[in-house]
Amino acid sequence: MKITAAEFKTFLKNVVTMMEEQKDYLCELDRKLGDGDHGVTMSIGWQAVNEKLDGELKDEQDCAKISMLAGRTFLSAVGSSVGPLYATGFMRGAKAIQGKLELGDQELRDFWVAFVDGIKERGKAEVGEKTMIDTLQPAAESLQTKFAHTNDFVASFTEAVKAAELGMESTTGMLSKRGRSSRLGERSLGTKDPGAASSYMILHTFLTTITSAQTV
Amino acid sequence: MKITAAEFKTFLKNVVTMMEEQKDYLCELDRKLGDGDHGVTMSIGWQAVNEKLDGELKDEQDCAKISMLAGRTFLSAVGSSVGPLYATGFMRGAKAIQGKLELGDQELRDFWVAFVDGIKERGKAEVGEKTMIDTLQPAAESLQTKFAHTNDFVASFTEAVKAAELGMESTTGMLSKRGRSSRLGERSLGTKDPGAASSYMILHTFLTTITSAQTV
Amino acid sequence: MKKLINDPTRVVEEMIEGYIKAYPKHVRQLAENDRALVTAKETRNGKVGVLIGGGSGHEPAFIGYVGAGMADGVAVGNIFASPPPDPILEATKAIDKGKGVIYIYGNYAGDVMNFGMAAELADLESDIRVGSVLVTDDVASAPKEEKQKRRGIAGEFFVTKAAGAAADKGYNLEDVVRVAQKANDYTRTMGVGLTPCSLPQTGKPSFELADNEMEIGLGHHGEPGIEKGDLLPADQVVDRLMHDILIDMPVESGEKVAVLVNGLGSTTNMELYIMFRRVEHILRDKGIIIHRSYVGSYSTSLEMGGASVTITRLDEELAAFIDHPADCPLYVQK
Amino acid sequence: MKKLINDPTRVVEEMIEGYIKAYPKHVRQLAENDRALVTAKETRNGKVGVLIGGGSGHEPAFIGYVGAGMADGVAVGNIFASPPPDPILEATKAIDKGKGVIYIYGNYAGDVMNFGMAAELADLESDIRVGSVLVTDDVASAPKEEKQKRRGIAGEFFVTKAAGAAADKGYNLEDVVRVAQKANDYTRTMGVGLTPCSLPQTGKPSFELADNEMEIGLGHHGEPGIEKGDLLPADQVVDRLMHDILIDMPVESGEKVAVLVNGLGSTTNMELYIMFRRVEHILRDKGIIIHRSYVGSYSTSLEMGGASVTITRLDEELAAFIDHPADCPLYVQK
Ligand SMILES: Nc1ncnc2c1ncn2[C@@H]1O[C@H](COP(=O)(O)OP(=O)(O)O)[C@@H](O)[C@H]1O
Ligand SMILES: Nc1ncnc2c1ncn2[C@@H]1O[C@H](COP(=O)(O)OP(=O)(O)O)[C@@H](O)[C@H]1O
Ligand SMILES: [Mg+2]
Ligand SMILES: [Mg+2]
Ligand SMILES: [Mg+2]
Ligand SMILES: [Mg+2]
Repeated sequence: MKITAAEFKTFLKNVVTMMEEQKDYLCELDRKLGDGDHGVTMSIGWQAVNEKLDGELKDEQDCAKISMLAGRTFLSAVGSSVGPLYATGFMRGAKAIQGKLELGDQELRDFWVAFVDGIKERGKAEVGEKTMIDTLQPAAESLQTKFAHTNDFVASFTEAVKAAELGMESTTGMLSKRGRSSRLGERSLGTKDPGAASSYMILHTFLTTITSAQTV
Repeated sequence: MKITAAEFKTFLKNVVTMMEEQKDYLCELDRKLGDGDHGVTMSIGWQAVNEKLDGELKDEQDCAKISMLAGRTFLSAVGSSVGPLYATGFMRGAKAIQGKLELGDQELRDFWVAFVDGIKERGKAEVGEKTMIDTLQPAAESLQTKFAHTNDFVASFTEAVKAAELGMESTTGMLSKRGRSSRLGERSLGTKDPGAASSYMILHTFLTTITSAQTV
Repeated sequence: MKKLINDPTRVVEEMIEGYIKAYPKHVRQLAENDRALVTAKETRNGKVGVLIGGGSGHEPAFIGYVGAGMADGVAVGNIFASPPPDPILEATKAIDKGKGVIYIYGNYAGDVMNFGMAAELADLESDIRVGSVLVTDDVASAPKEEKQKRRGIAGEFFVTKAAGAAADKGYNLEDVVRVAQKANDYTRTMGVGLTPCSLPQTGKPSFELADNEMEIGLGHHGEPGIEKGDLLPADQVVDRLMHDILIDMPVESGEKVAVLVNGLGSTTNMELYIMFRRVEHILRDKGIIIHRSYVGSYSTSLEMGGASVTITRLDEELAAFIDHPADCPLYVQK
Repeated sequence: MKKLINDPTRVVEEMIEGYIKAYPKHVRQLAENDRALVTAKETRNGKVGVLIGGGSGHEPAFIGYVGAGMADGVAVGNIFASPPPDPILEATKAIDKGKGVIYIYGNYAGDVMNFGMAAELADLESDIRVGSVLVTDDVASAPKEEKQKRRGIAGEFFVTKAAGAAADKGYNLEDVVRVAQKANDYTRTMGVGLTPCSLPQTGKPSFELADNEMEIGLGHHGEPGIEKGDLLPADQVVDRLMHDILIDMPVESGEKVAVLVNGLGSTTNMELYIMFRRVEHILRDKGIIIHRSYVGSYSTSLEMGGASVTITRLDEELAAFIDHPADCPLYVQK
């Protein structure tokens, strides 16, 4: 498969739309566990990215530059916890695909592995601490394993999104160890982590974008 | 008829009890027209009077001294608008019955006429301005007229309380001109003035106290 | 409504106790009357004494404004109720240094009667000269022709500031009264309420408003305002308040003013700065110069939600007094 | 919940605009980044720069504490969200006078990452030395053995005060960091929530509590606390808070402390003084000396109802810094 810069931008646009729809739901999760703003933060960040997509990035054909600016824009717009986390993801992903006008299977794999590694490094969270890492790490692991056997990105990423979903769901039963919710103790049980949810949504949106792009 | 100091104190005690019962109602009226505290203020003031009745005034046999200290105590405890008003009433009333150990018809008439005159002088309100004067002035006028013909305090005061009730009721339809509610304009229509209500209650309590005292 | 209190009948006593203990170097309670507080530093000999006061529930007003450059004493009433004459009189005696005392208080029936009685007693019993200035800054509370009927709200801060500075500079009683009266004449306030407060003893809200309503021109005890209206965006609310203020007291381009955007209790600083921003736009457009700004909760109504805007015109004399330093427990200016 | 705002997505911008216009002699906005504010008076040459910041919604913290004797600059985030590295970095460059800059901020994942990235960039890009002190005063947020995991709440005021005074006295970066770290080590806070706040953009309450409930040990962004309990009288609430604080940080008879009773937004001064009164009783009973008291809304959570108590132990050095004068738009001390 091949992804063009236009398709990469479609992915980002789809995330923008999706975050607007999921904003209230993400705030609701964060109200139970944290300070209730996760949806607002994601919305502010992605709206800023959207402005760049419609402006500076309108004619940009370099996927790496698009991802880099998306990351930097997101960070400058929101700060917060997820600013540095997602921004690092997109910026590290960008570095992994530097200079690429189109992304083939290998580049796409490298992008997402670097994306997840960057977030892990920035936040220093481990699986089981009730964060977005519970979504992202199983996804990256599944992607790497499957891709090593098949070299087929779409098939591997489809598996990765399934692993991400399981990971996300698993946070419901976890005691929080990181971020605001870590002070809740027992009271953190029973609610899904908002960052685990938003990161699943991003992965899932990428999958639907490239699969619908492929059928075109 | 004759009122002893003990009966005068019973009257004050009855007002104490009655104000506790009417506290919420008086606050409710004041919430609509003013700052919602008239019941609280009356309660604080009369509780302070009650303490004196149980203490310093326990063995006091001089009606004037009782009334004077009741007025001064009420004032020191509440301030507010009604502090100076009711306090002046009781203190001027006291002056009218100076040195009296028992109050006959004439003294009782003089007491209440002085009571109302004192309040009028202090507050400078006129009938029709939606204040306690709308209760008190008709009462005092009726008392004076009837007493001039009959020299019978109980009969005259019974009439006076009826006039007071009519006066109090008339405030419902009035535009306020004095005190906090005067800023309301049209919105002051339809609610009874709290001070008109509390002053009616005081007069009415005096009537029931002396009539039940009489039958004993 | 929920409150962090103990016995509702003792909130004022307990507040005063806490306040005195928090600022022992600034204020003390008089032995003669526990509702009379005066500056711990003793009023300077030969200085006119400045006495303020009124009901409780407006904190930081009035207790917070006793200190250098402001008031020398304060008489503390029950919640939303004028203090009786006793504490006023005792504070008067404590702060009079032979040059007389000025009473500054809001124009409410209760305060007029109680401060009036105290002034009479101060003269008769103690031969103390008392001058009184009644604050009447609330535009919404009576038409312009009847300014003397208007009630006093947040603008009392500026009147106290001017009188406090004048007294501190050694003005005599007549002049302190003249300055305070001028400050009052040059001051207009108008407010808006969003959510009610409740008295500790009743727990009942002072008024009721739907979620999309606001009360325009309300009093600072939760007295109903002049009208209910739809809740509008902050800029439109400020436009309305400023319009009514400037119609009532025209200010020329090039004139200096002091501005106070006052929160009524539960309104956040964030909202107050958003409102101030609009006040600044309006004044700048008219060429009016903001000499000094005050934004915050200077005079509250317990936990009421809402805000008021106060504008004071400043001539040379008043401008200097507004800039005069002050050192009170709840208001310090360098 | 009702708010006096315009566009909910622009509240922070409009607040900053109003704030800057209200205090033009005190603070200015950097041309490089509109979320970076610095002292208008320019940091003194040779002085260590003090930089504070965090999410908005805590006003007067943090914007109100830029000024002489306190911070030189502040980075302003969205509501309850750490600022990104850009404004932190720009403010750092503006206030560095060759002697380095100290970052003081609350220990939250977001702040740690954003301030951490900014510190790295300041070093790499601009060769500015940065020292960081993370405030961890909230007793309720982690057990004693994990103090480094605790979040920062109202106690940040004292840490900023100590660092600001040390920098003002000419201490070098290492010493300012040492002082700030000591102030943090000597500071404990615990809070209680009664009513929630709501973000302007969602309008939804941050938590739900029944009319007879309170949230003990809640965070100052409306994060749920450690437990819900029955709403108790103020004295019992204070007893609980003080108990937890003094178990965590024993204070000996004869030691000096600074006290802060902080309102979270809609809690009245009256309630705070009632609470302070009880704090004073408890400390007096233990022979602990209150060196200085602060009672008011120093660090809020929008319009949340509730309060916190902060105790800072004072050695000679810290006592002198607490007494050091300050002149900020929202906090002045003589
Ligand atoms: N150290 C970390 N590593 C990975 N994810 C984290 C970390 N800290 C917080 N998060 C994620 O951030 C989410 C909260 O994001 P958000 O509400 O936007 O930020 P904030 O906590 O600053 O309000 C959490 O649900 C969690 O998934
Ligand atoms: N000048 C006046 N003359 C007579 N009665 C007055 C006057 N001003 C106010 N009142 C009475 O006082 C009542 C209000 O009392 P209260 O609520 O206790 O005092 P406040 O208005 O100080 O809160 C009014 O209902 C009115 O009857
Ligand atoms: Mg959050
Ligand atoms: Mg009343
Ligand atoms: Mg009242
Ligand atoms: Mg947040």
